Parts: sequence; structure tokens; C-alpha cells
Amino acid sequence: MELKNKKIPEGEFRAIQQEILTGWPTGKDVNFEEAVAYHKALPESKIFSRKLSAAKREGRTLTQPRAGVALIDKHIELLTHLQNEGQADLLPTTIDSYTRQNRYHEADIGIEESIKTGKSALNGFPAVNHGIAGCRAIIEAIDVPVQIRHGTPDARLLTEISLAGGFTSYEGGGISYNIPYAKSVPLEKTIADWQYADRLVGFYEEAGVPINREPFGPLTGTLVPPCISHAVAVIEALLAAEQGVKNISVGYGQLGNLNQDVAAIRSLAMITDEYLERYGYTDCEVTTVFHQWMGGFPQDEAQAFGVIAWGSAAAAFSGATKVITKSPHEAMGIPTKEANAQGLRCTKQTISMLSDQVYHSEDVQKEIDITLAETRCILDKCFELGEGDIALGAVRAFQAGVLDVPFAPSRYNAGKMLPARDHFGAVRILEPGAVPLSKEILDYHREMIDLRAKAEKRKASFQMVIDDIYAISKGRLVGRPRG
Amino acid sequence: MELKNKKIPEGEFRAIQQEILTGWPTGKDVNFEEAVAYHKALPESKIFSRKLSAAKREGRTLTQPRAGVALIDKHIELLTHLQNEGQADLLPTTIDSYTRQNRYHEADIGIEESIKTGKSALNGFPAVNHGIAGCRAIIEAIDVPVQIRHGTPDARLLTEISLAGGFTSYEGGGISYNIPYAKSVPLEKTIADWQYADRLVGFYEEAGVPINREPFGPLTGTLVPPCISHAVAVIEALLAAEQGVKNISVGYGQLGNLNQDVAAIRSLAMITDEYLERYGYTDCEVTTVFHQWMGGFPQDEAQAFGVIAWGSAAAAFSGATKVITKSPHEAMGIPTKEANAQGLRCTKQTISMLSDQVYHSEDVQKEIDITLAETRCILDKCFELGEGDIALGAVRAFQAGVLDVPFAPSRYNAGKMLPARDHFGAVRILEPGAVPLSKEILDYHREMIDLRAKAEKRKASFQMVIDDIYAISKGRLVGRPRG
Amino acid sequence: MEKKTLVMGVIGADVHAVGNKILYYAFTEAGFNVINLGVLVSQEEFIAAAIESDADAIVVSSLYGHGELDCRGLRQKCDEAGLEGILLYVGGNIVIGKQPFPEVEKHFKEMGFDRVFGPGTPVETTIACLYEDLGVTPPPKEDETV
Amino acid sequence: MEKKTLVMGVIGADVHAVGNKILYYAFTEAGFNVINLGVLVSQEEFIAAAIESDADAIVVSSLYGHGELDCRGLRQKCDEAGLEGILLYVGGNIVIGKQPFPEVEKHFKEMGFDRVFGPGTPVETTIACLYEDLGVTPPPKEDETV
Ligand code: B12
Ligand code: B12
Repeated sequence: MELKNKKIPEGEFRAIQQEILTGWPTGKDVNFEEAVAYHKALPESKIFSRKLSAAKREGRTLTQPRAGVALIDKHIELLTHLQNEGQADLLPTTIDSYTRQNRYHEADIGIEESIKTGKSALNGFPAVNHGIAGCRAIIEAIDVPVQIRHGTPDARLLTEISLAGGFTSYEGGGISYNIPYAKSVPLEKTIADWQYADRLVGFYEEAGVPINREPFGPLTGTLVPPCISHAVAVIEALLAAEQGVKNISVGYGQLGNLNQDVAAIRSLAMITDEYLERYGYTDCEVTTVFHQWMGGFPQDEAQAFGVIAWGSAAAAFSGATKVITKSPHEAMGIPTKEANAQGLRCTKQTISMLSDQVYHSEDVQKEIDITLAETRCILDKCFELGEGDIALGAVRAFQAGVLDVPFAPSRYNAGKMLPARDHFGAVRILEPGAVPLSKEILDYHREMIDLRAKAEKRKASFQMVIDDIYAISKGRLVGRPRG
Repeated sequence: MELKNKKIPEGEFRAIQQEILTGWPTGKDVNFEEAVAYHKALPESKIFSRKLSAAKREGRTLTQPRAGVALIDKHIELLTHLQNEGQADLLPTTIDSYTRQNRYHEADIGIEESIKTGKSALNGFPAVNHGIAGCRAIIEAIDVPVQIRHGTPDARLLTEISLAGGFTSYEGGGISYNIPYAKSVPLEKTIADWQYADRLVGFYEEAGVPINREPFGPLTGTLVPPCISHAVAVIEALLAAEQGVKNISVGYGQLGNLNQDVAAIRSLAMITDEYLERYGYTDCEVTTVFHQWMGGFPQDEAQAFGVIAWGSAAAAFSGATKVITKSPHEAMGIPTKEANAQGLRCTKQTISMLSDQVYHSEDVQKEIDITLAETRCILDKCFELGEGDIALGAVRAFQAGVLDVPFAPSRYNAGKMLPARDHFGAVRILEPGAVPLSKEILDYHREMIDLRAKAEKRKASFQMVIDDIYAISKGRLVGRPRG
Repeated sequence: MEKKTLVMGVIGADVHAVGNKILYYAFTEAGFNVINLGVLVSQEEFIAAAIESDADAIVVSSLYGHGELDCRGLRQKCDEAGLEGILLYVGGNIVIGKQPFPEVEKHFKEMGFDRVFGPGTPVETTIACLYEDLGVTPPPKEDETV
Repeated sequence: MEKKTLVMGVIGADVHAVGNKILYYAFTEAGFNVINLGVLVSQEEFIAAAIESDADAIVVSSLYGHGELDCRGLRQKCDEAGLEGILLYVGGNIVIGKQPFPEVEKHFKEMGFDRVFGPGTPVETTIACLYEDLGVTPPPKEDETV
């Protein structure tokens, strides 16, 4: 079967579905009509797309944490705390890493271990093992919309169970949940599997049930230049829209330079709309997601609060529809519910103080123009490689290194492109590998990095990249040599 | 004796000095020549002016907390902690409130009580009671420059003891330590008393000992429009310079709107230089101080961290030479040393992440222009009222309400001017009282506030001002009506 | 209905004026007859003003941390001055540092205060307590609250 | 001097690749012969690689929180496979959440690890330990450290 960006025919879909739903005992409880009825009975206030649309209209930035533990009652307790004490506008259910790798037996061991020891032995909520009833218990206990967040290359069973379970938003994508989250799963496979997930969302939409879909923006969270994550976001938006997805949130992980961050969110919204429209998907609503710094955090909690607040400020100025928050425990381990709520409150305070302010700067416009130009270079090359088909194009682009994500674990990622911060802390491209940016653009990147290299009296090199990776955890943005 | 902005003649100074030094037993230990020798033996690294000048040259923003407890050893322990765990670049010795009111007997009771209970019964360090040896114990134990910070209308004895005690920087001024810190002390008196303090600093400077002087910028810390605090800062700089002060740090308390805050620090440096030069004080070095939000704080520590970090960001973008930090305990009480160090670390993380970034915006330029124009309106009127003498002019300006500080306790302050936030959170003037701004400027202020009033569907009123006072402590910048 | 009279001020060497001005505004709006002594008020000034105005309550603010030292003996001095049983409130940041409130409350109650309020007490709470303790029927409805 | 051989990787279902790539770079620069298995490495893969390369040490990373579940029994499996006494390190964010490190260390030592490292251990520390435990004389001087 050849990969194509084409809506999966119903028959083909049903055949796969039959197989998927028998992958684990809980799959047999899925009943589409019953699930549609369940969704239709949900109050407006629990529907993700609705809350996002309203925030977009009103120009507000909503807050959402990451959170998930092994057991249902503990998970509800956690989310309730984040809702009440953290004032979260939106909530997640983060899935554990065994489930993400479809290792449901190991997840079962983790559940048992958690019951035995009284503390979560899993780094997330094993939704497949808990099944539809387990999911609905969450939806019913929580007052705000809840989303599934994970990192699952083959999420077909999880998607079936989560959506039937009443979740109204679903993160992931065939590229963004492969390249940073897998080592040896071919892209053809994950894109096809995510076409399945998107098609399922499409069926819900066709049945009148709004489901928000969110490609995972930050990828490896490690110095990913905006043009790379933008290109992936646009491709996943196109792939989703083709399968009938109507409500898409595209995301971006903070890099730390305010002009670049604000420009990134503004250009991300523009370019996603631009390509959706150009390829005929005119009835999708696009919102944006700003992730607070996704790389290594400082261990000290007071310093971590500085990073969190700065991410909140950038999110507010960027006008992102929602911000994904970090906690002061980030560098140490999964946060307690208290620490998680602290991250949320610090974020809300900062965002609220900035919500009436407008950030105008010529530098932002310049950064927007550059990011748009770069992203178009990459996307147009992807279409070219795919002979007009973006699914095929994406696979070939990764093969060719045209799409190249820094520090990704996947063997299907070239890993030839090297990013580094420039003199002002913006992330630029030091070695392009095969990323097809115009000479003019690349010259600009080199020039900006050279400014820095000169100031630091050293050559731009891999050592500089490593220094940049550690910089924020050591209290700086640019990894300047010490002494 | 008539108040005049004229260097105090040596004879007159000595006469007052004799009296002052007998005000409390510790005064008799002051010996100017010995003190000069002591200062000259201090290492460069402990000299405030030097560190400020270097930071100004290198474009860095230094961090400094507030801190002071009753007993010498505990105070040293506190400062050592802030130096080592808080990475403070500069340290303070905050004086207790009895000393500020020259109530040394009550300070003695506080010292005894502190020894008895093992916890500080005073809200600061009673430097007069501890005397010169007590001060020098601090200077010797601490590696970074230390400043006296207080709020003392008549600080003549404290100044003598602190400077002889080896402190290399000294906060205060005849207006800024009266209007917000006293109820019924005439301005003539505090200005004259602070001319004494400045003259003493002048003597040290003439003897080759650099002492930094800092007028207290934030005044009441409560919605003070920049033009008011700028005018006071410039007047105190002029008064200090006349007495021989050479190194002056002018300050400003954060208001929360980024453009206004950045513009405030940049315009403050400009206008201070402008007036010093215009009146012939051409050999003063001027640096700037940014105070993190000086009004009511949120009680929640995570939210407080948001306020602290946002203040740090504005400080960094403004290019202030130093930032005075707050702690997550601010709303509750004097911070523990741990909480104080947390405020410092959060600040340092944020400032460092921003130190390579530059904030360019036309909005900032516009705000600079307006602030400069406003401040000139006020200052020129002060000179006019003083018939060319700014000491006299300042007194008459307060009498006339030309200088008017919102929410000040002093009966010598008119309290007719009412500030309020505009639609974007900048602090504007709602009722000018007798503050002599041009019609054009006042129209602009009204227009900006009216924009907000319209959005809130209410009239601009005292209620709006009250809402603004509470806003940040309730998690917002602009005090919009609830519901 | 006759207006009840409050004497209010910020005790000791304390100059925190903002809360004081807002409380004055709010108490007046709430229908009390208010004698506001402002900041830097000694125990003696509170007592003299209460006697002179025949006050029903003394509302003491202390923000700066010396509350414990400044408030000691106020109840005794009131008694001696013939103000036995006068309602005594204290509020603000009445001790140094972040301390567990129940202990602080207990301590100040032992010092003779009828009610003790922690940092950031909303004005509405204070007014509600005054209505209750002074037996005042709250006004029917307000369209604006502070 | 003969190069010592390390087998390294990120255990279990863990995909955190950044630290792994940097450690690989640093170990190589530090003069080791390094077999890097990358992320998503099972116990069996570690052991097979160690046997095949005749390794002196196995350096296990776990970042994502499941370290406890994933590392159980590794020492026993090594013994069974004939790798008795092979040096076993584990580091990263090896448990879920912020836990007191001494307890974590004790627990993993009982599981058979020779050294246990907490979050954010500097690369220099790890390398110094390897030199010590493997009896390698550190190179005289580096002009660049990682
Ligand atoms: C970037 C990142 C990601 C990226 C990873 C991209 C990629 N493929 O590499 C993405 C976004 C994909 C991701 C995903 C997830 N992550 Co993550 N992630 C991080 C983060 C922010 C930084 C990690 C990093 O790259 N640091 C920089 C490198 C250089 O440092 P390092 O990894 O710590 O490695 C150094 C040291 O630890 C040490 N070291 C490492 N191994 C060893 C071994 C030995 C023997 C020694 C001596 C030293 C040593 O040396 C290394 C080099 O200096 C950390 C938090 C943090 N540290 O700030 C969380 C963190 C590791 N992630 C976490 C979690 C839970 C997840 C997820 C489950 C999602 C979730 N719930 O949020 C998934 C798991 C996916 C999976 N199956 O593994 C948790 C782990 C929690 C715990 N242990 O309690 C952390 C701690 C965040 C948190 N507080 O919740 N993550
Ligand atoms: C603004 C401010 C100042 C301004 C005051 C300007 C002025 N003249 O008014 C300046 C900068 C001059 C200043 C100076 C000092 N301050 Co000050 N200041 C503040 C700050 C930031 C806000 C106070 C404020 O105006 N809040 C807004 C008003 C509306 O709220 P409020 O004052 O809390 O009052 C409300 C309630 O408390 C309540 N309330 C008040 N009284 C009463 C009484 C009763 C009976 C009831 C029921 C309720 C009640 O109702 C009021 C209205 O809503 C507070 C910290 C905070 N709260 O965030 C510190 C704070 C009060 N200051 C403090 C200190 C220590 C000082 C100084 C000693 C300097 C120093 N070491 O830093 C000097 C003292 C000067 C002196 N002699 O008094 C400490 C007190 C510490 C403690 N108790 O442990 C605080 C808590 C800061 C801190 N954490 O260190 N300060």
C-alpha cells in the first residue's frame, strides 16, 4: 500500500479498525455510535475546541500543564488539584511511556506496582489498560476540557479508546510522534498510522462531535529552529485536514529570545493558514500553542521559576492561544501536584499582568519575515520531493535531510543540521546539512552566529552547540565560554 | 537660616557635626581621618561605585536584595547567605524603623528582645546602636560592596556612623526619605539634614574615598507616575552634586507596563545627566536603579515569583545598572534568608537569559519622549518657584502641589494628584491636581485612561484607582471590574 | 440610625499609608464615623482620640513588623484611661516574617485584642466584623464594593 | 595505553537522546572506546553488546522515570551471561519525581549498580569516576571541557 495524502477509504479504515480493536482486551468496548452520543451529552464547558475558539476570539492565552499518574483515582485527584489550586484553563492526561510503545503488559505491571507501593510507578496514565470506563471517569470528574498528551508512534488503539472515552482533544502526529519519540519506526508507518487517528477524528467531526487535534510542536525540545518545527506543524496540519480534522492547534517550543519567540507564534499561525488555504482546506480553525522552555531546566526551583515566568511572558506577548506550563521540579523529576500547580499559578500571574500589553517591535517583523521565508523554502521542497503529495514528500524530505531535527533519536532523521544561538540568543543554523534554505538566508544565519563567535573569541563549533544545550540549566541563554 | 542649594560652609558643618555626634553614645567614636584611612585600605571589590561603574560600562544589570536584622552576627550570617546562595552582586544593610525615626532607645529594647527570644524583633539593622565597630564587622565579613538602605528623615548621625563604619554606598534624600517616610517633618528640615549627609559624602570624596549616593526612587511604591519620581530624583541629584557627591544612582519603581518601565529607566538616565550638566555638575557619574514592583504583592509564592521575574525582565531590557529584588515572602513579612536568596536567584536567572537581548520599539521611544517632556514641565516649574534655587523650589513645589506623590503619609504633600492605569497598564494621571503638565500631555493621559474606562463600561474614578492598587496582588496588572 | 465611631491609625514608627487611606475611605463608605489618625500613631494618641470622640472601637494597623513591640500594653492603658471594654482590632503584617497565623492570633488576643487579622485581609471582611461586633445592621445592598 | 571499552545506552522505553549523544561525544573525547546503543535499549541488548565488545563497563541512562522497573535484574542477567563483576553505572533522572537522593542511591546499589548518579551530574564527574574505577590515568590536560 502506497503512502498518499488522501482520505482513507471507509472500507480500508474498517478493516484496520477491526484488527486494532482486538490488540488489547479493552478495545472491544469501543462503540462509535454510543461514543458519539456520549460526546453530544457533554456540556459545552468540557469541549476543548470551544474553549480554544473563544480564547482565540478574545485574544486570551489559556494555561495547560502536563500531568498523569498510573491509577484512575489518583489521576483524578491530581487533575482536580491542578484545576482548583492551579487554576488551569485546560487539562491533560499524559500517557505513560510503556503505553506509548504499545507495551501494555509492562503498563499492567506498573499499575500493580503502583497499587502495591502507593506511589505511581508509571510516568503517565495508561489509558489503554484502564479502558473507556477509566477515561470517562476522568471526563466526568473534571470541569474543564481534557486532552490526551503522549508521544506514541502507533497510537491507533489509544486514539480509539481515548475518543470513545470522551476526551475532546488529542495530541500527536506522524512526524512529531516519531522522530523525537522512536528509534527505528519508519516514517511511512507512523504517517499512515496517524492518518488512521486523524480519520477517526474526522468521523467524529462528521458525526457532529468536535475534536481538537494538536501536532506536537517542540519535537526534541532542543534548539529546534522555528522553520523546522513550523514545517513539520504545517505538514501534519495538512495531513490531518485531509482526513477530516477541523480544529487544529499548531505548536512551538520556546527558544528564549523574545523577538524570535513572538515571531514564531505569529508566523506559525500565518503559515498554517496559508498552506491549509492553498491546498483547499478552508474550513479548519487554527489556534496556536506555546510550550515553555522544553530543554534542560535549572535544578534550583527559584531559577526554574525564572524560566517559567519568562516563558509565560513570551507566550503572552506572542498571543498564543494556550501555553503549556512547566513546574519548578522540571529538572528533577515528574512534579508533585503542588509543584505542578505552582508552575501554573506563576504562569497565570505573569500572563495576566501582560495580557493588556502589546509587544510591537520592528525586530519581530523582521523575524517573522525570515521565518516565513525559511519555512516556505522547506515546505516547497517537500512538495517537490513528493511530486505534489505531502505525505510522500515528508518521508522523502527526511530521507534527504531536507527536514532534519536536531538531537532526534530516530534513525530516519539525518542529524546533519546543527543549530546554535546567535549573539542575541536567537537559534540559528550553523550547519544546514541538506535543509534547503536560500543562500541569502544561510548567509544571514552564519553572519549572526559569527558575530557571537567573534565576541567569544572562538570558532563556531560543536562545542558551542553543547554549551548552548546546557546554558539555560546553568542560568544563561547563550552558552558563552566560562571565565 | 534660609534653605539654599549651596554647599554648606565648613564652619557651619562642623558646628552641626559636634552636636550630632553627641546624639547617642556611639557618635563619639567617629574620627574622619581614621575613617578615610580605613576606606582606603578596602579592596576594590568592596567599593560600591567601582562595581557600578564597571557594570555600566559593560552594560550589565547587578542584583541587590533588601535585608537587615537586629544583631550583628545574625546580620552577617544573613548577608553571607545572600552573597553565597543568592549570588547577590551588591548587598544592603537595611536599617530598622526605630532608628529611622531616631528612636535609639526603642532600638535598644528591640536588640535586647532579639537576644532574649533568639529571633529578630527589629525589621532592620540598628546601625547607630551597634556603632562603628559593628558596621566594620559587616564590611570585613562580606566580599561584595554593601550599602546602607533606610528611610530616615534625619539621618545625620546614621550617616556619620555608617560612613565611618566603612559602608561605600548610602541611600536616601531630603524628599524621598521624607514624603513617603514621615508624617509631619517639614521639607525644609529634611532637605537641610540631607544636605548635611551629602556634604559629609562630599568630604569623603574630597579625601579620595568614593561613596555612592542613591536617592530613593520608588517613593510610596504605589502608582507613582514616572515624571514625579524622575523629578524628585533629579532634584536630589542636583542637591547632592552641589555638596560634592560624585557618584549618583537614580532609581525608579517598576510599574508593570514594559514600554513604560523600559522608557522610564532610559529617560531617567538622560534627564539626570541633562540637568546635572545644565547646572554645571559635569563630573558626576550617574547610574540607574530598577526596583522590582514596590506595591502590594500576591500572597502566593508561585505568583510572587511571576511578579519578581517580570520585574527582572523589565530591569534587564531597561538596561538599569542594578535591580533591587523582592522575595516570594513579600506580601507576608520580612523574608527568611532562604526566601530572600530565592528572589535573588530567580532574578539572576531571568536577567541572565535576557542579558544578550535588545529591546527596540517605537513605543518605548514615544514613552521616553513623553516622560522627558513631563519631567521638564515639573522641574522647570520647580526652578521657577524657587527663583532659580532648586532647594527652595522643591519646598515650594510641594506646598503648591506641583510635586505631588500619590498616597504619601506626609502632611506636606498635597495628595491631590490621582494616578490610574490606562488600557495597556501604563500609569497615567487621572487628576493632575496642581502638577503642571501641558494641556497636550494631560489630554493624552485622559485619552488613554478613557480608552480603558470605555472598555470597562465605567467612569474613571477613585474606585478605579483602588482597584489598580489591589490588582497585582490579585493576579492582574489593570484593576478591571470583576465578573 | 446613629453612626458608630471608629478611631483608626497605623501604630508606632510605621509609615505604611496606603492601606490606611483605603480603609478610611471604605469605613466611611460603610457608614461609620471615622477618626483617622494616619500613620506614626502612639498608643497615647489612639487613647486620647478615642476618649475625645467617645469611640466605639479602635482599629490598629501595623504593617512594618514591630507590631508586637508597639501593641504591648495598649489594652491596659485603655482600661486605665477609662476605656474599659472598648472594641480593639489589630491587622496588617503585625509580626516580622511569615509566621503561622493561629499562633500570632493567639498571642495578640492574649495581649487584649478582640480580633486579629492576618496579611491582606479584604476590606469586606473587616467591615463585616465591625457590623457584627458593634451590632450594626449592614446596609441593604451596595452596587460597588472595594 | 590500551583503550577501555564502554557500552552505553538509554534503557527501557526511554527516548531521551540528548544526554546520550553528549555523553557519547564526551566519553570518546576522553579516550574511551564507546559502543553507543542509543535510546530504547533492552537489558538483553546491553548484555549482548558488552559480550561482543568485551566491554569494561556498562553505562546505563534512564531519564524518563521508569528506571526502577527497567533496571531490575540487570546485574543478575549480567552474571548469568558471564559478565560477572562488570562495572555497572546508572544515571539520569532514574526515579519518578523529586526524591531524596541517598535513598535512591541505596536502592540502586542494592540492585547491583556500582555507582549511581543523580539528575544533572556533570560529564566531568562521570568521566573522573570511570578513570578511577577502570584504573585509567587521566590525560594530562584538556584545553576544552564539555
Ligand atoms: C528534552 C526533554 C524531553 C524531550 C526529549 C527529546 C529526545 N528524544 O531526546 C521530549 C519532549 C521528547 C521528552 C519526552 C518525555 N519526557 Co522528557 N524531558 C526533557 C528535559 C526537559 C531535558 C532532557 C535533556 O535533554 N537534558 C539535557 C541533557 C544534556 O541532560 P540529561 O538528559 O539530563 O543528561 C545528562 C545527565 O543526566 C547525565 N546522565 C545521563 N545519563 C547518565 C548516566 C550516567 C551513568 C551518568 C553518570 C550520568 C548520566 O549526563 C547527561 C549529559 O550531561 C527533561 C527535564 C530536564 N532535565 O530539564 C525532561 C524529563 C527527563 N522528561 C520527563 C518525562 C516524564 C517525559 C515524558 C514521559 C513526557 C512527560 N510526561 O512529560 C516523555 C517520555 C518519552 C520517552 N518515552 O522517553 C521527565 C522524567 C521524570 C522523572 N524521571 O521523574 C523529566 C525529568 C521532566 C519532568 N520533570 O517531568 N522529554
Ligand atoms: C508599599 C510598601 C512600602 C512603602 C510604603 C509607602 C507608604 N508610606 O505607604 C515604602 C517603600 C515606603 C515601605 C517602607 C517600608 N516597608 Co514596606 N511594604 C510595602 C508593601 C509592598 C505594600 C504595602 C501596601 O501599600 N499594600 C497595599 C495596601 C492596600 O494593603 P495593606 O497595606 O496590606 O493594608 C490592607 C490590609 O493589610 C488590611 N489592613 C491593614 N491594617 C488593618 C487593620 C485591621 C484591623 C484590619 C482588619 C485590616 C487591616 O486592610 C488594608 C486595606 O486592604 C508591603 C508588602 C506587601 N503587602 O506586598 C511592604 C511591607 C509592609 N513593608 C515592610 C517593611 C519591612 C518596610 C520597611 C521597614 C523597609 C524594609 N525593610 O524593606 C519600611 C518601613 C518604613 C516604616 N517606618 O514603616 C514589610 C513588613 C515586614 C513584616 N511585617 O514582617 C512588608 C510586608 C514587606 C516585606 N515582606 O518585607 N513599604
